Amino acid sequence: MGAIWAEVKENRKLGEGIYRLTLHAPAIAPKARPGQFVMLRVAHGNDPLLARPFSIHGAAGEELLILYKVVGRGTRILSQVRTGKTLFLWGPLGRGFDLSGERPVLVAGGMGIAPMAFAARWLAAQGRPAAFCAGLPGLAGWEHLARGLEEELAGSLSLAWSSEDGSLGRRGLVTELLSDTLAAAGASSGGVLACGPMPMLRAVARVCAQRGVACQVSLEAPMACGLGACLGCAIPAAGGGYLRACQEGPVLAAAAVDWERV
Amino acid sequence: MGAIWAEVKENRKLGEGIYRLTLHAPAIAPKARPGQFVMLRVAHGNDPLLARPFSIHGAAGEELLILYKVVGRGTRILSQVRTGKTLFLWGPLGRGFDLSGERPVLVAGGMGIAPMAFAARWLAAQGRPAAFCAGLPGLAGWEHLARGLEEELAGSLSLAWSSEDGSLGRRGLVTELLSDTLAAAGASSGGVLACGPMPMLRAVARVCAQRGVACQVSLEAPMACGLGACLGCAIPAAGGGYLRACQEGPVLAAAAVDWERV
Amino acid sequence: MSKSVDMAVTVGADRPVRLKNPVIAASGTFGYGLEYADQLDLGAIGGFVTKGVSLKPRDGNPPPRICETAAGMLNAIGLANVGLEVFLGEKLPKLRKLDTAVVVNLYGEAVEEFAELARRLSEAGGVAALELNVSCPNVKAGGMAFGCAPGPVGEITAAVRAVTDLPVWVKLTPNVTDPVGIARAAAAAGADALCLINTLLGMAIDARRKRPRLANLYGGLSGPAIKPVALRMVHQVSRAVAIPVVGLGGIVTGEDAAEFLLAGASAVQVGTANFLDPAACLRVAAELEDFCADQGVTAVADLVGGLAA
Amino acid sequence: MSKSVDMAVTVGADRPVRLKNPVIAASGTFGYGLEYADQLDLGAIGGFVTKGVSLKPRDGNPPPRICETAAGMLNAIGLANVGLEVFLGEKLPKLRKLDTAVVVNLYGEAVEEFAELARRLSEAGGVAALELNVSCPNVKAGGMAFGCAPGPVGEITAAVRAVTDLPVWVKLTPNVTDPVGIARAAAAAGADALCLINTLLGMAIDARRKRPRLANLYGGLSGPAIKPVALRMVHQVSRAVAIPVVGLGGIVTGEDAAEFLLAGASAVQVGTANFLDPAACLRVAAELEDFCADQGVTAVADLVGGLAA
Ligand SMILES: Cc1cc2nc3c(=O)[nH]c(=O)nc-3n(C[C@H](O)[C@H](O)[C@H](O)COP(=O)(O)OP(=O)(O)OC[C@H]3O[C@@H](n4cnc5c(N)ncnc54)[C@H](O)[C@@H]3O)c2cc1C
Ligand SMILES: Cc1cc2nc3c(=O)[nH]c(=O)nc-3n(C[C@H](O)[C@H](O)[C@H](O)COP(=O)(O)OP(=O)(O)OC[C@H]3O[C@@H](n4cnc5c(N)ncnc54)[C@H](O)[C@@H]3O)c2cc1C
Ligand SMILES: Cc1cc2nc3c(=O)[nH]c(=O)nc-3n(C[C@H](O)[C@H](O)[C@H](O)COP(=O)(O)O)c2cc1C
Ligand SMILES: Cc1cc2nc3c(=O)[nH]c(=O)nc-3n(C[C@H](O)[C@H](O)[C@H](O)COP(=O)(O)O)c2cc1C
Ligand code: FES
Ligand code: FES
Repeated sequence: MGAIWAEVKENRKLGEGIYRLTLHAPAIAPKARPGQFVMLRVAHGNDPLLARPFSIHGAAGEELLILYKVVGRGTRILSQVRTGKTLFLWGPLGRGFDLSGERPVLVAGGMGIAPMAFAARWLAAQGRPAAFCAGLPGLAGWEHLARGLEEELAGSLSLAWSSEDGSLGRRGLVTELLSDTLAAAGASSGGVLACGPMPMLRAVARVCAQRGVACQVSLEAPMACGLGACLGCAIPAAGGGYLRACQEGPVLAAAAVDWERV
Repeated sequence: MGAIWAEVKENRKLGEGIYRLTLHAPAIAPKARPGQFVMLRVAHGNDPLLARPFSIHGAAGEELLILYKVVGRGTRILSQVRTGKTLFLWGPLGRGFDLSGERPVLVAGGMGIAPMAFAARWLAAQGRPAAFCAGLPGLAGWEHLARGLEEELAGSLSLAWSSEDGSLGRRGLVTELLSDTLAAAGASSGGVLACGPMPMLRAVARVCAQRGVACQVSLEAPMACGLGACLGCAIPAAGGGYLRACQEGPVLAAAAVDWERV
Repeated sequence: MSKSVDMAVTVGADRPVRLKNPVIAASGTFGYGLEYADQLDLGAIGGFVTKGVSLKPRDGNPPPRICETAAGMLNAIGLANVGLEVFLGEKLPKLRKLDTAVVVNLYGEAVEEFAELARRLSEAGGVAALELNVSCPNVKAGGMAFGCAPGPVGEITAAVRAVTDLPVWVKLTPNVTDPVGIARAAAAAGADALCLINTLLGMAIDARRKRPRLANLYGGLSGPAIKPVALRMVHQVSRAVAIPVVGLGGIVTGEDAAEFLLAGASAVQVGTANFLDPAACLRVAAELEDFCADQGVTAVADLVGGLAA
Repeated sequence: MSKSVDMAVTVGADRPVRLKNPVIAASGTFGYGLEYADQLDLGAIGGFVTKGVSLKPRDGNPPPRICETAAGMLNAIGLANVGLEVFLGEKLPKLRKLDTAVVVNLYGEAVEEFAELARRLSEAGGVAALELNVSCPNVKAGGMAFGCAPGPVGEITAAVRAVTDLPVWVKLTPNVTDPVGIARAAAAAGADALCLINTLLGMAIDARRKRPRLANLYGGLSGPAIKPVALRMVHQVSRAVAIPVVGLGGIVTGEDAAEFLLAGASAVQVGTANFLDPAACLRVAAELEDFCADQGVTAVADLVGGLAA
C-alpha cells in the first residue's frame, strides 16, 4: 500500500545514454505484469518536482528492472544514482498487455523494448509460442541489450531484429519486419502488441487495421499522479473524449484511440 | 574575474556535522585575506537556489579551505559532495580583518574558528605575536580540529581554549577567557578580532568597549549576491542606516554597529 | 504515534466541519478519493475535496494538459469530470461509506448552475461541505471569470447559501489585485469558510519547438513555487474576515502546514504534493503532529493565527 | 564564438534603444552596475538597469530583508538607494563611461516626484532609458500602490513623458487582475516600452520561531519559481499593445530568454540569476546565441513573438 523506498541494487550503463536499473522492491515486483509501469522520483527535493513514469522492464523475485534512456534532466540525474541509494516509487500501475491470446506478435521500437522484453520473458516462462519483432536505430549503444535478450529468449520465441542502419537484422523500419511476420504467420488470436515511439505505433496500428489483426499499443503521456486522479495523461479516445494513459492504459486497444487527435 | 568552477580535493568530516572542504581554486586562494569569504553554490539546479556564504578558513598555494557546519539543507548537500566533483563559487569577497596592529587578540566561538584560524596562521606565518582565545561547546566533535590547530600554531602564538562543558581548557564562555587575557596582556595597538555567534560577539563588543580596546567583529547576515548589489545583507549601523555585511563587512568595527538594532 | 497532540480541528462555527486532523486533499489532485484507496487509508486523512463537479459531464481540454516548471507544475485539465448524475449515482454512494470528510468541489458556468448543483448535492446527503470553485483558470466561462470581482463571487455565494444548509466554502483565485475585497464579499454573502489559493495563471513554452507546452496555452501554476504567494494571501485574508480560512498552495511537509496555520488558516489542503507521494496527506499530518509535539503544542488548533506580530 | 548570429536588438521605434544583445541586468539585482565590474565585462552585456533611484536617499527596510523559497527568493529591500544627488554626482559619471546601455530605474512617492526625477536625469545625460518603477511591493507609499490601476500608471507615465525625451519604460506589477488594462494605460500615456514582471507579493514564515522570515512581513518573490507567471503576462500584454515589451521573471538560461522572446518580448532582463552566477547576463546571452545558431536563427530579433499559435 502506497509508495515505497527501494534500494538500488544496480544502475548499469548498457550503452550510450541507456541504463538498466535494478531495484529491490518486494512490495511491487511480485505484482508486476507486462505493460504496467511505476512512478519513480529521481530526486528528493523539488528539482525536478514530479515523479517520472517508467515501464516495468522485468520482475524477478523481489527485484524490479527498469530500462531507461537519458532524455532530460530527470533521467540524467537518475543515471548518476549509485548502488545502495534508495529511490521513492509507487506501482505497479495501469493496465498491462492482454497476453491471453495465442501466438501473439510483440513489436518494440527503441525504448519500447523495455515493456516488450518483459512480455516476451513472461510468455517464454510459460512456454508459450510468440514472435518478437524488435527495431532499433542500429546496434550502436544497444549491443549489450540485444545480445542479452537473444540469450534470454533463445529457443523460447522467435526473435527478429530490424535496424535503420542495417547493423542488426533487417535494414529498415520495424513495421516492415512486422508486415513480413504477419504475412508469414497464420491466423492467431494473440494479435499484435506494440510499444515504441508514436509514429511507429501509428504505423503499427495502421498495418494491423489493414490486415484485420487485433492490436494493443502502449502509449506515453505526461503524467503527474499515475493513479487516475489528476487527469493530466489524456489520450484522445476513438469515441470522443479522452482516456487516461495511466488508468485505462498505458496499454490500449489501437481501435480505442483516436489517432487523428493524438 | 567572475565565478569559477573549483575541483573538490577533499571534503573531510572532522567531527559530528563539521566538515572541512579543500578546493583547488587558483583564481581565489592567492588573493584571500583572513576575514574574507566566498559565495558557494552547493547544487547545480534550483534546490537550493542561492549561493551560501562561507568564510575562508585557509588558503595555501592554489588551495582554498572552508570549514563548515551542517545546519540546513544546503550544508547537508555540501557534506555529501565527493572528491573530484566541481563546485561553483566566487570570491574572495568583503573586507577582512585589519591585522596591522601589534599583538592582536583573536577570539573565536564555535564555527567562528573558521576565519580566526586563518587569521592566526597568517600572523604566525609572519612571526607576529598574538593571542588566540577559542571557545567551543565542548571537545566532542571538535577534537580533530582543536588538536590540528594546536599543532599548527604551536610556538607561534599563545592559544587558549574554553569550553562550556569543561572538556577543553577553561570551563565557561570564551568572553571570560577573553577578559582574563585582556587583563593579563599589556596595552597594544592590535585590539580584539572576533568571530562567532551573535550573542558572543555582542558580549565581546561590550567587554572591549568597557576596557577601551578596539574591536573588530565578523558578522553574518543572509546574503544573495555577496557583491554589494542586492542590499539584502543589511547590518544596522551605529549612525543610523545600514551597512552591507558583504561589502563594508563582514568584518566591521564593533563601534560601527548599532547593537541595539542588530 | 501517541504523541498526545490533539490533532482535531473544526472549520466554521455556524455549520462546523469537524476534521480528525487539519490536512485535507485538494480538489483536482485526489480524483474522487477512490483513486487513492490503494495508496493510503482514506479513513485516516482529515478529509478530501473531490475533483470539480459540473452539471453536465465535461471531457476537458486537449492534451498536453500538464507540464513541470521550477518547483511547480502547470495544469490545464479544463475541469474534466463525470458530471453530476454519474457523481451522484456512482461516486457518492461509495464516498458516503468512508469515515472522512468528503467536500464536493463544484463548478458552474452560471449562477443558477452553482445553485442547482448545491441543491442536488445537499439533497443527496453524505457531503461534509460544498467548495465553490470560482477560481479555475482553465475554463472559458465561469471559473476565474467569476472569481475576479467581489460582485459575482457574492452573488454565487448567496445563491448557493439560499438553497443549502451544508457548509459553503468558497475557493478564491490568487490572480487578483485585491483578494481581501473578494473574500469580504463571499463572507458577507454567507460563506462558511474561504479556501485559498487556487492556481496562479501561468504559461510554459517549448523554445525548440516554438510551441506552448500546454495545448490550452495558459494553465494553473501549483506546487512549492507558489507557497510564498499562498501564505501571503492566507495571512491577508484571515486577518480581514471573521470566517475561517482553509489554506493551500505548495504544502509538501508538516512544517509547511504549520506555516499556513500560523498565518491564520484553520485547516490546510494538500494538492500537488499528492503527486510527489500518494500518501502525502497522511505524512503531512504525521509531520505536523511531530512538529507540535516537538514545539510543546498540545492541540494543533492552538497554532492557528499564532504568528508573532 | 563567431556563430554568425546577429544578436543586436532595438527596443522601441520612436525613441529606440539599441542593445548589443537582448540581455539586460534587472533593477535591484545589479546595484549600480559597478558592483559587478570585477565579475564580468560590463561593456559586453546588453545593458543594465540601476537599483531604483528616489529623490532622497533611502535606508531601506530593517533586516532580515531576503530569504530563500522553493526555486525563488523573497526580498523586501525597501528601495534602499543613495538618492538622486549622490547618483548624479558619484554614480552616473562612472556609468557614462561604460560602453553599454544604462537604464535608470526610478521611484517616487508622488507623480511629481517621478517627473522631477525624470527631468533631472534627462538633463544629466548618459542615460539610455528611464524605467518607471510603479510596481515595487516593498514600500508603503507609491510603488505597487500606484501600479495596481490603469489611472495612476497612465498619470505617472504622462507626467514623465511631458518632461523627457528619453525612452520611457514602465515596469509593471504582476499582482493585478488585469495587467493588459494597465499596460494599455501606460502605452496610451506615451510609454516607449513595458517591462514585466516585477516581483509577486509573497511571504515566508519560520514555523519554529513563529515569526515571519522578513522583518517587513511581505516581500517580492522572484526567480525560476515565477517564470510561468511572467511568460503568461508577457504573452498577454505583448499581444495587446503596440509598444515593445521587455520580459523578465526567472530567466536563468539562454533557453529561458528564448522563451520570453518567443512569447513576445523584444528584450529580456535577468534578475535573481545574477545571484546564482555573477556573470549570468553574459552566459545567458552566449547560450541564447548558441540556441539561435542551433536552431538556424540568424538574427535573434527573429525570435520575437515567434510562438506558433
Ligand atoms: C507509461 C510510460 C512508460 C514509460 N516507460 C519508459 C521506459 O521504460 N523507459 C524510458 O526510458 N522512458 C519511459 N517513459 C518516458 C519517460 O517517462 C520520460 O523519458 C521521462 O519522464 C523523461 O524525464 P526527464 O526528466 O529526463 O526529461 P524531461 O526533461 O522531463 O523531458 C525531456 C523530454 O522528454 C519529454 N517527456 C517528458 N516526460 C515525458 C513522458 N512522460 N512521455 C513522453 N515524453 C516525455 C519532454 O517533453 C521533453 O521533450 C515512459 C513514459 C510513460 C508515460
Ligand atoms: C560572511 C559569512 C561567513 C560565513 N562563514 C561560515 C563558515 O565559515 N562556516 C559555516 O559553517 N558557516 C558560515 N556561515 C553561515 C553559512 O552561510 C550558513 O550556515 C549556510 O548558509 C546555511 O545554509 P543551509 O542551506 O545549510 O541552511 P538553511 O537551510 O539555509 O538555513 C538553516 C538555518 O541557518 C540560518 N541561516 C541561513 N543562512 C544564514 C546566514 N547567511 N547567516 C546566518 N544564518 C543563516 C537559517 O535562518 C536557518 O535557521 C557564514 C555566513 C556568512 C554571512
Ligand atoms: C491537476 C490539478 C487539477 C486541479 N483541479 C482543480 C479543480 O477541479 N477544482 C479546484 O478548485 N481546484 C483544482 N486545482 C487546484 C488545487 O486544488 C489547488 O488549489 C492548487 O493546486 C494549489 O495547491 P497545491 O500547490 O498544493 O497544488 C487543481 C490543481 C491541479 C494541480
Ligand atoms: C533583491 C532585489 C531587489 C530588487 N529591486 C528592484 C528595484 O529597485 N526596482 C525594480 O523595479 N525592481 C526591483 N527588483 C525586481 C527585479 O528587477 C525583477 O523584476 C524581479 O526580480 C523578477 O525577475 P527575476 O525573477 O529575474 O529576479 C528587485 C528584485 C530583487 C530580487
Ligand atoms: S497521470 Fe494522473 S490521471 Fe493519469
Ligand atoms: S549580499 Fe548582496 S549586497 Fe550584500
